Amino acid sequence: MAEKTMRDAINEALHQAMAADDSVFVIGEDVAGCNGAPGETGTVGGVFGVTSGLYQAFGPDRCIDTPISESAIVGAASGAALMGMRPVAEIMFADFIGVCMDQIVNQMGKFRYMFGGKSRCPAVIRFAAGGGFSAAGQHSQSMYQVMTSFPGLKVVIPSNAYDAKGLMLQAIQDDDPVLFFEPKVLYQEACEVPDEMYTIPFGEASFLREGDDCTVVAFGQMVPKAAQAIDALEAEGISCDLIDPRTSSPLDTNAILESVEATGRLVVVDEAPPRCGLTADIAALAADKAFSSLKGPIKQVCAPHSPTPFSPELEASYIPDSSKIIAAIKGTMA
Amino acid sequence: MAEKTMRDAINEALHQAMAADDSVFVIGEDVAGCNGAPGETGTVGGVFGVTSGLYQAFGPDRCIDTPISESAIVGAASGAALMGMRPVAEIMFADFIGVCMDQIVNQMGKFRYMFGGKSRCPAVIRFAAGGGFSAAGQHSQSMYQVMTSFPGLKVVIPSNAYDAKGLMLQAIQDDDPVLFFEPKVLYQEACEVPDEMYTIPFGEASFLREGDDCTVVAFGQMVPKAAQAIDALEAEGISCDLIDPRTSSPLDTNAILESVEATGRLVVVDEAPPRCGLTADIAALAADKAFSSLKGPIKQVCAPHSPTPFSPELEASYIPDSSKIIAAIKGTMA
Amino acid sequence: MSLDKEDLLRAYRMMKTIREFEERAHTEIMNGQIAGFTHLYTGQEANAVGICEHLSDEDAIISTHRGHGHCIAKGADVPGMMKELWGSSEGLCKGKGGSMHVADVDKGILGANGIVAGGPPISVGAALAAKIRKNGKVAISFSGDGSVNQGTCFEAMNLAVVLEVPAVFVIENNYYSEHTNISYAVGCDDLKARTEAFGFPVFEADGADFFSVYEAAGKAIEHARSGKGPAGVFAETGRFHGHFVGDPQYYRAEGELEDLRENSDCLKNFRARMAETGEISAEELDAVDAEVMAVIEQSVVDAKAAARPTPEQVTADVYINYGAAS
Amino acid sequence: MSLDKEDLLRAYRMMKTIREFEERAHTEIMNGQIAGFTHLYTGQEANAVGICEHLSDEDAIISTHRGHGHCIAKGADVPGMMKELWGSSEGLCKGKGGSMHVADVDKGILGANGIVAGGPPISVGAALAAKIRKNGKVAISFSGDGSVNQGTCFEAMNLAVVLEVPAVFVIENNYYSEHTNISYAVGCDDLKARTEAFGFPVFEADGADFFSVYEAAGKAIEHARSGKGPAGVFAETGRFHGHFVGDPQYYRAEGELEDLRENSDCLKNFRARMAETGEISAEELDAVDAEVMAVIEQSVVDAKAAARPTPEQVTADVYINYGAAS
Ligand SMILES: Cc1ncc(C[n+]2csc(CCOP(=O)(O)OP(=O)(O)O)c2C)c(N)n1
Ligand SMILES: Cc1ncc(C[n+]2csc(CCOP(=O)(O)OP(=O)(O)O)c2C)c(N)n1
Ligand SMILES: [Mg+2]
Ligand SMILES: [Mg+2]
Repeated sequence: MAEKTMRDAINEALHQAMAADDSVFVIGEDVAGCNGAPGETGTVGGVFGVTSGLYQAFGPDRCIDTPISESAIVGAASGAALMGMRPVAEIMFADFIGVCMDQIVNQMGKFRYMFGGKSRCPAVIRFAAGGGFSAAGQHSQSMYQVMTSFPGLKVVIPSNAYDAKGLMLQAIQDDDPVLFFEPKVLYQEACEVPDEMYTIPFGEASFLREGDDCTVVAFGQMVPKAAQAIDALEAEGISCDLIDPRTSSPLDTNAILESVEATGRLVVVDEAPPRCGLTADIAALAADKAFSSLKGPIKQVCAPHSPTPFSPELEASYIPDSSKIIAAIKGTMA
Repeated sequence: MAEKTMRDAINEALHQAMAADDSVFVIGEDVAGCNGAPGETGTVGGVFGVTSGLYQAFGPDRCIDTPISESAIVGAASGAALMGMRPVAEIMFADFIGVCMDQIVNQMGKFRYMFGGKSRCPAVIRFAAGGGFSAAGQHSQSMYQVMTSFPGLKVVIPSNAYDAKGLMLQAIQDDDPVLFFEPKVLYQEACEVPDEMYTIPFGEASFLREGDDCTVVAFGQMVPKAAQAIDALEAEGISCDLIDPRTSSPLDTNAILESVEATGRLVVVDEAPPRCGLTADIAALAADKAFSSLKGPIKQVCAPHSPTPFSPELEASYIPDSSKIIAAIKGTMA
Repeated sequence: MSLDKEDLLRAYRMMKTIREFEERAHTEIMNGQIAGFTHLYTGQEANAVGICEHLSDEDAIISTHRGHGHCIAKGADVPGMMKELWGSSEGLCKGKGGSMHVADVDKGILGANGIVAGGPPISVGAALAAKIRKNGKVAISFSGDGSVNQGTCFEAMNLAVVLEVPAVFVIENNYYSEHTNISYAVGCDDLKARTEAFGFPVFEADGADFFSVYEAAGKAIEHARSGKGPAGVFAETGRFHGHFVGDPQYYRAEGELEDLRENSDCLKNFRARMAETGEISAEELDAVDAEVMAVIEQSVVDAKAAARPTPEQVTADVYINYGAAS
Repeated sequence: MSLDKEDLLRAYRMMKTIREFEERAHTEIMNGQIAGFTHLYTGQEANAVGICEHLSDEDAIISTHRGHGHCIAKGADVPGMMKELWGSSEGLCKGKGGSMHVADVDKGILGANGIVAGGPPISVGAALAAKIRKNGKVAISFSGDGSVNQGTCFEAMNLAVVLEVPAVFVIENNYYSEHTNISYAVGCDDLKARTEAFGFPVFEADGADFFSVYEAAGKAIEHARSGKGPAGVFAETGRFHGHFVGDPQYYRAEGELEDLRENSDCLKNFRARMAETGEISAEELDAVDAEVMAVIEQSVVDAKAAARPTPEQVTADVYINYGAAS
């Protein structure tokens, strides 16, 4: 077992899944790269490098470049999936859901239901998500909270390389459409990742810290920040559960509720703005189902109700950091 | 003052706003109707009749038919608004946000912020929203909960003809982009509506019932159903506040919190599915800010996590009804 | 591509089945028996049948809001469709989809579609699957004269050319998108030329004439099947009803509907051709008519008697497997 | 449309300003001074300037991710732009937008745009405002050879024709969308013809030659201004840098960049033309160069010294007025 970055872990999952099953292919803008150009085709492997080497390993029929036409890309994936393929499409930035939402939400996500259960659409759509790159308002959104609200879609948000590989392999073998959101600031973060194939089931949260005083639920790039906050609080004698749901749909409600029942307190952390997001979703779950256990207010830590600013300083104060998480944990005890 | 349907009330608001301000125009598919056809142009007035008579009154430059190109329609509105016009665009069904989301969310909604506060985009986009017509998965979504999550947009959901007129006149004179969701099952519902122009400010909830035992917050077509539930409970000696926020962004958080502080209980009702919606949003607000007043679990009444089914029976059990609201109110007291 | 008598009888029966299905649906909607939004295909039958006669179950089609005709022509179970319109749990989609979402993936029917131009991107995917598997199958998307102005339709056409997939774009020009005429909504003068400018051949057809559509479709589908990339069919046609049931049709010229029913009826045209060539007698066609009427009548009887869905079915079939949680 | 010496000097100064702004931005990004994603316009300057020389502040433009050149050509404040790249609160957008969202609506600059083909629909709206007000103004959208494959771009072109608005669609073909060549991404053989098929005239230009772009733009803009509906400009051009700063440019042919800089440099071409016609002397142009260099240098000095935004500014300017609540 070796240390691998999240980028490499996902890349490895794609290589292995494509080698194992020839119905798997990748499609998207520059997932191969340099098509039609004088230079060598396949030398890009996606703008974040996640699909690198797939063109060389599997050829042009299974690593497919496209024009800038996100609706057509999603449709190409979902249509192929309806016919029995297992496509993995890349939509570069999650913000670009704006130009292909119908194909995701009203088509791919609803086929099975509208067709009376008589279809399967095992397509995976990958996105680089979230802030931290000074990429401003149109290249920094997390979007997974919005997609979570649409029945028929599964929504995955890995927070580390190990999970990313196992969740990607699960996504590809899953028979339902899966949206896979890769927090782009985590691409270079590394941890131990097994070389062999393994899957992580959807709807099973991971417990990253165990404690008595408060339950902290965090998503994506907020997971390491929450861990930092919790570790810092240890010195003050405060100990917390840290839960990374890993998939927001399905959501491991049992894990969350059991923890809240034990700690009596809840903080939910996400980098998206506050309205109708995952922090509210999980807070509301506990305010209903774990009400009698609650010892203090449920706190949400998230971005303010504004688009993502460009300026590095502004973005740094926009995206929640561990000090805000610490304040929230203390806030549940006030 | 006369009884008017919600459709007529909005139509009257449009007539009056266009007469008062020649920068106001409407644009959309068949908002006039019959363009290019042998029959008489302007004889449709929108598929729900909301723009009827505007072509006759204001001519082709101010009541503008378009091809089926929702992204271009929204762009046409937002671009004109940036240049100082006050367009009111119609996107027929709220579900069609899928094909024009980028123009709404990433363009119109973010101009001002990304441009450092140096622009104004006073565009209104109207949608027929929600279930109740057996229109199935792609013509029944409310979508306003999803749009509420995007900073930069204002989101309006009238629940009766009186509010609809005042809110539409406010939307048109508002300097920010406004999304106006008209619950389509309410178009034919009538109430007293003044003939003259009046506005209802955004972010001011309306109180429709006053009571001691529970706060009920409901949106759109759920408002009359919540009123029904509350009235039925009177016989059992249970009395409730009924709050219709009327706009979900901005949200009148004070009104909600004050009521919850008084009653100690909260039920939030919306017709959308449960995940990351307005019911969770408001429940989470109270679970933080009104925690110490809470006497029981916060209950959400909403559709299940599934697309809208076609069959009338299925849809009837999909969309919350007053019996579910009654059960929820009692659930806060259990 | 020559049609023997059996083929001709099948084609006629298909067109007649669509016609009677739609006319009966119209009646039953007016009677308040069928809920929701329904868009009837009456008058356009030759288009669906002329295309689908070239297809097998392994070829895919994806349809529009006006989907009954395409689905029937591609082999959807007619009684199952009628039950679906009735919202029965025995319907083709268990009452979940209704008119706008009739589908049967096993028959290569990827669904009617309530979103204008929702289908073309998906058809590119189905065609891509065929290309990757090199199985000689094709994928057809249907679009109207209004649908072609939606961005997704353009994207799909370009992507199909780029990927050289066996997709066939069928454009049925019935001159109206809802209440708006093509002369307004399509800015250029020549929609066929605008389509061809994307880089594939488009074959023209008279949508009131089964033989004309069949021939054009044959060329387009052969082009796609043989690995030459996408192709198009452009058919002029007319719908005999309003956009939806209940449409007052203010956009029509006086006498337009009468003229359409008189001079652009594919069933009449088919019968006239048979009378000319003598391939099938009027009596044989009458017999088909009678059989079709009986099938439709029985399907309505069955639909009325069919099981109604129960509340617990609301949340079924959202996912294949949503895990233990939630 | 004849250009006097003042015009020529202004055009040259504009192109040179864009060039030096971009080259300096490149340096400063490599130095780690500028955050975010930046796409440089170096090599394409004649396109922006050839178009914008026809425009006043009341005409609108909407740009792309590669927006610096268009914004400068349309009159954006250069020091303000440099401060914006630095993320200063004194920047043109108060540090909220950065490179991809440079804008100045008062100058008719409706913004660079991070979404490929986000602009064309909005330009139709700006043009519609001009049409309704009958004020003779036009609205320009810029697109690249990759952007034209996005559905929103097609929709905008068709809607502009339908509404007969004074919109001008400028397509800058620099042969690449990110790492993909136009010969792959545009399925048809002739992008100009595909564009014209939408129903408006498209004027061709050599994007390395200010005079060629100026002439083509003059025709297109005149067409739009005079109420004849939309028009297009199609310019072949080349970018001298990668797609973004840091792009390894594996897609290039050997010697391609050198060839571009040698043979397709609008500044060199302009100087050669002046040498030929004698309208402006080399010394005068040298003097412009020196002035421009000084302006850019000073703008960097100022940007480095400019105020940094403070946390409370994060939530400012989301709305004009969000009411008492929330
Ligand atoms: C994205 C979207 N926009 C608008 C509609 C509403 N709508 C349904 S059918 C239709 C007209 C379609 O016209 P055309 O493509 O010519 O097909 P036809 O109805 O003539 O068969 C419209 C506007 C829709 N369903 N989806
Ligand atoms: C909707 C969307 N898809 C993809 C991208 C990523 N992207 C940014 S620029 C670009 C290439 C644009 O190519 P072209 O239009 O030729 O402009 P150029 O970069 O050559 O100026 C891509 C794919 C984006 N910003 N927006
Ligand atoms: Mg039509
Ligand atoms: Mg380019």
